[in-house]
Amino acid sequence: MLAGSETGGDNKSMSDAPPQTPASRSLDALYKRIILEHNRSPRNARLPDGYQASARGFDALCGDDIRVAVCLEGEKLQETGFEGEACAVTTASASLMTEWVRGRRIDQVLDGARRFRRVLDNPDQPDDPQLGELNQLRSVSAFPSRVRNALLPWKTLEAALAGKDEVNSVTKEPNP
Amino acid sequence: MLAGSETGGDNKSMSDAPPQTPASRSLDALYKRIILEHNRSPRNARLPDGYQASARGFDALCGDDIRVAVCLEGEKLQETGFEGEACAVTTASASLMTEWVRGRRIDQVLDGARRFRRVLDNPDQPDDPQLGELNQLRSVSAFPSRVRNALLPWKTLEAALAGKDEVNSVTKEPNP
Amino acid sequence: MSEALVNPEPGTAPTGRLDVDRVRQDFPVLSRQVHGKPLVYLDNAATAQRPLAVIESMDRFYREYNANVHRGVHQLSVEASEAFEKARRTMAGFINAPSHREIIFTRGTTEAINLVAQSAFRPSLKPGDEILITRMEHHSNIVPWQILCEQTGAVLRVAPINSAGELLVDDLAGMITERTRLIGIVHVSNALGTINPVREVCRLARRHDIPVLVDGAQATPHLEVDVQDLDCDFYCLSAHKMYGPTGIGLLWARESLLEAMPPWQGGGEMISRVSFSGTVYNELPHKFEAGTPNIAGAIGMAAAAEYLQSLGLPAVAAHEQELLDYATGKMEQVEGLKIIGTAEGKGPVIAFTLDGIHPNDLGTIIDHYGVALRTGHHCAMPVMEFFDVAATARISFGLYNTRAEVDVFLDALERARKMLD
Amino acid sequence: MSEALVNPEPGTAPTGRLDVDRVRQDFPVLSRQVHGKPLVYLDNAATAQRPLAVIESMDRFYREYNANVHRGVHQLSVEASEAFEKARRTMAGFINAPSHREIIFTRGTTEAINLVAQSAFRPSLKPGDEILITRMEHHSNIVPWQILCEQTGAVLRVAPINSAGELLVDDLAGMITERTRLIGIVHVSNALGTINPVREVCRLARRHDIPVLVDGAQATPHLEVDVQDLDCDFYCLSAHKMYGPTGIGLLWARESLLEAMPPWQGGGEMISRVSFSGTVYNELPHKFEAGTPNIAGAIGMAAAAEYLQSLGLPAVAAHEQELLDYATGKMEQVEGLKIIGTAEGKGPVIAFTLDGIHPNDLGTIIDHYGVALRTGHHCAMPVMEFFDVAATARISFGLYNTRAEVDVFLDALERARKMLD
Ligand SMILES: Cc1ncc(COP(=O)(O)O)c(C=O)c1O
Ligand SMILES: Cc1ncc(COP(=O)(O)O)c(C=O)c1O
Ligand code: FES
Ligand code: FES
Repeated sequence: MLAGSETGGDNKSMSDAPPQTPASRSLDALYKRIILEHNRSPRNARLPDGYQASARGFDALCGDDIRVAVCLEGEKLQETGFEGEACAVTTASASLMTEWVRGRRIDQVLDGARRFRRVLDNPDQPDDPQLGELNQLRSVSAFPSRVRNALLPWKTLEAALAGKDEVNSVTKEPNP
Repeated sequence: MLAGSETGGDNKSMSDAPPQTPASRSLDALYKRIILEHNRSPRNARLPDGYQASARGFDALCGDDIRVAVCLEGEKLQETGFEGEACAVTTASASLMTEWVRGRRIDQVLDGARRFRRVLDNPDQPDDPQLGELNQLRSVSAFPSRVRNALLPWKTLEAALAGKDEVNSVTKEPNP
Repeated sequence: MSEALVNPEPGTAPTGRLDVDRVRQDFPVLSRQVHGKPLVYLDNAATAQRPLAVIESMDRFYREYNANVHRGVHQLSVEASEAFEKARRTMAGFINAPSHREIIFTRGTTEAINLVAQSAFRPSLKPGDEILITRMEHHSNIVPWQILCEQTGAVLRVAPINSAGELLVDDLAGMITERTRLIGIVHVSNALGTINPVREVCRLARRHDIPVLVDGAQATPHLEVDVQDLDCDFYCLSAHKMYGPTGIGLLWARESLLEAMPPWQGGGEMISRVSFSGTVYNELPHKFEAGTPNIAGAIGMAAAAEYLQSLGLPAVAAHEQELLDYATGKMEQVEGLKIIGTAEGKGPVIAFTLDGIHPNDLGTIIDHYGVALRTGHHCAMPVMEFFDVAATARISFGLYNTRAEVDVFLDALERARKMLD
Repeated sequence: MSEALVNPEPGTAPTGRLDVDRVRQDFPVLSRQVHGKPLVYLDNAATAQRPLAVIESMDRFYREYNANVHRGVHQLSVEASEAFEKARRTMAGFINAPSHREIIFTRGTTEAINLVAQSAFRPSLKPGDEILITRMEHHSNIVPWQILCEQTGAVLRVAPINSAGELLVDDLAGMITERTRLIGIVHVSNALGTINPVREVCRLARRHDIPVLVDGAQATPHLEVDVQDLDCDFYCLSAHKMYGPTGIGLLWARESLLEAMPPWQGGGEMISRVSFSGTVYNELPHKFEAGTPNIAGAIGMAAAAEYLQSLGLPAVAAHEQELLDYATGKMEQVEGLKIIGTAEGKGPVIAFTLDGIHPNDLGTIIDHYGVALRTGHHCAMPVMEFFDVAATARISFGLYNTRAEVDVFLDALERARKMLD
């Protein structure tokens, strides 16, 4: 990890406060411990046996290509896993997501996806307590070109839950 | 006719010297007596009876549309006439052309067309003695958007002599 | 007229009137001399002049954050992408499009219409299908359909106009058949000035489930355009007609139509995945934007839209209508002058002929007094044919023109007449 | 290297070397800071920066003589038309085209290739006919042919490359059949840097009477291009890659080919006469330039060509090759770094991967040190597939880059590695 003094104009260290201004677009904030850790040792980085739903998530711009698969028990996501090659942001997001959704109902998961999008879109809002550790990914919102990456696992999961098991491009932004 | 003082920066009057610089782009020089006179009373402004060759000359940019027709006696242009609606420049040029070509051989006429093009392209050159009154049209060269117009009758005549009796667009510039 | 206007804007006086002296300062070219005379630019329908806000927006892009869009993680690319997509949203707002995903950047109106013809219609058109346009279309809204008809065996049908240059809507209605696949109509005619009853034509078409393409090239500089209110299906415009840069314009179309249309051009940006076994196209709007776009152009176009919005289009229109009325009144008194296009509702365009004087000669002489006007067929030859003229002269007003400039023009007209008479 | 160069030019020192400190002054953006660090722009293959000469040429157009071209008698229109057609002649000279009538302005390389596919080939291609391209093409030179093949039943064939990223010319030769209708080849690969033996391929093709289309997008910023010497049939380029503006580029093609091709888009400028009973197309080059062109763009592109000519492309190339050699040598020593594309002859492009670090993360971190590089598939997915990588990072040099900038990049690379390791 770089010392704050080496990262340019701002000396913001690894606090949890999300960056608020372009000047605070700190690398440290993006590659904070939690992202690095989840990138190095991603949780659920395999497709669970006997999954009922899965989808492929593809990013047209960077070529990343992941698959997310879910074992359902009724309305509940029993186990969720992912595979594929992806950047640290996508990998950490997928890792955190698969942890967060475990045992939650489909409607709760879809609500979680909505909340996650909202916090990434609005750096000025406070953390969403419902999202727990996922709030750690809010540092991504200071890097507009990477927000897509953090959302990719969620979009892919949504596709899987919607029964689209071959989703070729999930870069589509929600309508304004 | 406007007094020189009303025509802008330059007070060049109706001398025969062709305009040499943009500043001398005198309206008077363009609409000199001879053009106005030939526009008002164009010579040969009808197609001669029993012509053997004719072509239509069309200007894609301004919509002008003329026809030139020729009575040949062997290699000689016995009589040449034109009709159609056109601007003063085109009309005067057609009028002067039909006078100039009368009684000349085809090869002389084609040579005349080449010479006429050359003097219109090079305002710096002296008059071409072969062209006689046609040199009067050189004032057009100071008005780049109108050079085409002065050439239209010639292009149409060339087309007619080349046996193209339906030439739809004759705005084609000679190759560089 | 101006009393009805509220919400004064910058460049708009407290009365809601356009402060013309002030807006003229925004246009550097207006201080230019031509043949030793101040430029009087009355060729706005061909292309408008550009305000500083537009010139500087592009300058800033090139000097400060020039980069390719969409594909980069680096800062310049992020800034360029944001500005480019912000421009798309601005343009969506400008014509009140429901979504920015429906805004496809093109080189201009012409490319937009060609895109629709080739992508939306060429694959499905059958011999005998009909495309219905009007007699007053610009070549841009004729030739793409002629080409399409030749390619598919479809038939181009043409709704008539009257001698005032007005569309005969009832005749158009009568020409609708069950083979009609599209109605193409110019919003404001560049050759006549006529403002067409587009909303009415759309209502008519909707009843028969026929899509309507509107050529808005001459509308957006003068009118507040609301594609949802018009209820049309395709709307095309060019930035350079509305004080923006050259080389950029747009196609707006309903999302459902765009989704169903195959891509037209292939290349970078418009694909999701390419392999030799098969290629997957990208989503809207990128599916239709192959290759590096005109980034500076899009930014400049949005700056032009914002400039117009800051002045307020109602104030702009009121000012231009005043000029139109004044000039029309004066010109009607000129002997031998005939105005071509006398519709009830008109944009600020006056086309005319003058007995015994060819428009090109008129243009050359008038230019000598610093007045820029256009002569020729105005890329609307069928209109010329209808009025049985080879060409007309045309003056067209922009937001910076003044009564004094109209007087300069009238004076030059008189001189031209004397010179050639 | 530089010793061999003669004829010093402005911006070129008496030794024939490029005076980089001086040319950097020509590019306003280079004085910019990114994240508090001086910008190090190494994304030139995506788009180059623009010198003042280019920015100001367009500025001047908009401020002084902005008008529509071709159709006007007034002074501004005359000046604009002259500048626009002069730009065409300048570009003809830049690639040594035999005639300016063979220069068709397009939005860029992508549009140029689509024009060729749709106009020159779509009408005549038969099922089973073959288009032969290479494995290292940019999507712009793949997708238009895929679309065309789908439309006509023709077949796209792909000549292989080796692990250095070099075209296997013999294999290409072996793939020529009597059904081959076109060979499409990139002059300089944006994904690998490879300079292809275009002259050799053209000689080969000529023997079989097969036309060759060359994608010159990455060539014209670095090489002196002479289409007559190459003996190709179509050449495409984009201004924005060669220090010119966005939204403009060109297609060059042999006059005889252009004459035989039907127009692609319909609209204003490209017609000679329009009536509902039939339309007559205009001559070259106008037949292919429907609608108001990107006038400012054409002027800016010509200014870019003149700028490059004033520096001298040999001096530019020598400087860039020095940077390429220096950076390549250093990068080969970085542990875990693999250069993708190690052809004998290369343009100033280095694509690479770094073990265990995703290119996008690398890009984000390196950006933080002011260094702009590109990451991703570089619109050449088949190349990625061939090298079995999802993406690469890529640095690419322009004439204003320096060794010191390469060092900043190398330093940032090291820091990224430490951060993510
Ligand atoms: C080799 C190559 N060909 C074609 C293109 C496409 O050029 P443009 O996007 O300007 O149409 C590019 C650039 O993106 C390129 O690098
Ligand atoms: C009514 C109308 N439609 C279409 C066009 C074509 O626009 P562009 O040349 O910008 O494509 C024009 C302008 O020339 C126009 O006036
Ligand atoms: S870099 Fe593309 S999704 Fe991670
Ligand atoms: S004005 Fe067109 S040829 Fe005379």
